[in-house]
Amino acid sequence: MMPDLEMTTAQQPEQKQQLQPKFDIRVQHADFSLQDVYQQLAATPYCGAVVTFVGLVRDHPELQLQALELEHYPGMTEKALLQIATEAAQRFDLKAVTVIHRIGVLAPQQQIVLVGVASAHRGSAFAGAEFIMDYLKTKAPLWKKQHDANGTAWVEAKASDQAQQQKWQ
Amino acid sequence: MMPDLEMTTAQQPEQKQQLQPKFDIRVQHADFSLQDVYQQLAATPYCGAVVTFVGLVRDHPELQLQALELEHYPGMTEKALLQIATEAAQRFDLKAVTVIHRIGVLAPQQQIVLVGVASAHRGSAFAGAEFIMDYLKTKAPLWKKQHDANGTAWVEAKASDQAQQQKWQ
Amino acid sequence: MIKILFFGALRERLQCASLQMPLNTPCAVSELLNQLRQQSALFAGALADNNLLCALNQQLCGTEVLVQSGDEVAFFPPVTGG
Amino acid sequence: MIKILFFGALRERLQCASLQMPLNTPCAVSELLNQLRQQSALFAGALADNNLLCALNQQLCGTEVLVQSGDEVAFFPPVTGG
Repeated sequence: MMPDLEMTTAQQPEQKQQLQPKFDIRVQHADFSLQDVYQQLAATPYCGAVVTFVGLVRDHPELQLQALELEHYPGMTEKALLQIATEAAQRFDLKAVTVIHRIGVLAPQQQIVLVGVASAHRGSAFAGAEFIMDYLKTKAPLWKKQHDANGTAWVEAKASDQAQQQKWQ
Repeated sequence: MMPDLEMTTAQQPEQKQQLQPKFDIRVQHADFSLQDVYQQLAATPYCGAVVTFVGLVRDHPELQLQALELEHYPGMTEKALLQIATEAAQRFDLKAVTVIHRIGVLAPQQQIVLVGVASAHRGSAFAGAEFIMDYLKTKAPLWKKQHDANGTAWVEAKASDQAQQQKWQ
Repeated sequence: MIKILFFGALRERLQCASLQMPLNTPCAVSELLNQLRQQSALFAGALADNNLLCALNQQLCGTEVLVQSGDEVAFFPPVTGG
Repeated sequence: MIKILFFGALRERLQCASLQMPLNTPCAVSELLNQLRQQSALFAGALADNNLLCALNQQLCGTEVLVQSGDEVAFFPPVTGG
């Protein structure tokens, strides 16, 4: 961040506060609005890039998915997501980060998770958003149960998610 | 994409058509709505991931930007963007791609460009969207002129954009 | 006393979401796991899984960390959110 | 005849957005550039830039490609969209 040459001493505390990244972390049953989140992110001062990721309940042609059920560890989930967002913001110089994860029973095509970041430049925005998703997938205490034509089963963790997260280390 | 076991011969043409990626490419003076684009992308069958990038006119604390002026090569811009989107869709198995680029005079904080992709998985969605932006930055015939406190000047191409695009080769 | 929580498939298999346990002296999570395994064949089987994760006071941790009275310890399968 | 287009800073420097040129036999873009440079000192200066890009019929191309009658050729500075 370049110094603000016109900044007076009196304005300093306010200006400094603006330079801290803004975090908005939510774990909720309710659906969310990408538009609302985007408008908040796009209003971040001196930002040129906003990247958003939305994860949806995905059906397969041959797997008649009825629902996904999301269980979580109340209290820890929010802390874990804030830690991940904070690490991403420091590492990629993000100015604002929003993470919303839904819990409960979700039907196919419904929204599960939203990650949105605002940054000065596109490279850091893409990297920051993907970093958050990769860490969320392996570090945030959430578990999926799948209800489909074959019955009910807990979703198994994927080795590929572990490998993807380790790429950032 | 897995074969649809319940697919009958009569349904085949329609089913096949659904599996082709959908492209929506626009070059326009008018502003755009991320929400409208997102809703279209999120409705893509069997997609679990939607990534969007929005580029905004970025101001600096010490550079009083008044406006950006976007010139383009009518006809070629649309073709170049469709080529880039098509290559990204093949390479990353994207199911739907939207690219909107504005032209004309834009004030600070206004939206310039939107890239949105839908894919089965998050990794390909992130990679596809970033690929499109990196190629757009070096291959699409658009030029920016900057109006600020120091006067008017054409924006210089950045070596870093060239390097970023070459990473995909 | 400490509070112990289980989540996901582990909670379902144990048919137990949480339990309280007395703790006189600090002990490692690995020690605590051994005590839990001795509760029943069900616990022994479910807690034998090497892939289990644990958290101390809502922070992911290794089994070598020390648990003290008043702490909250959680065990759960690899996470599958997102 | 061929149609030649200029964009961005190059268009502004040349004060010319497009021109028509007769073309009897196909020639390389590099050849065409040489002819254009001979038009005036202004053209010679502006078209000396090694960073210029060119497009044949709205497709980026190298200066070795052949231009034929009816083609549209464009010259422009490195792009800065996005």
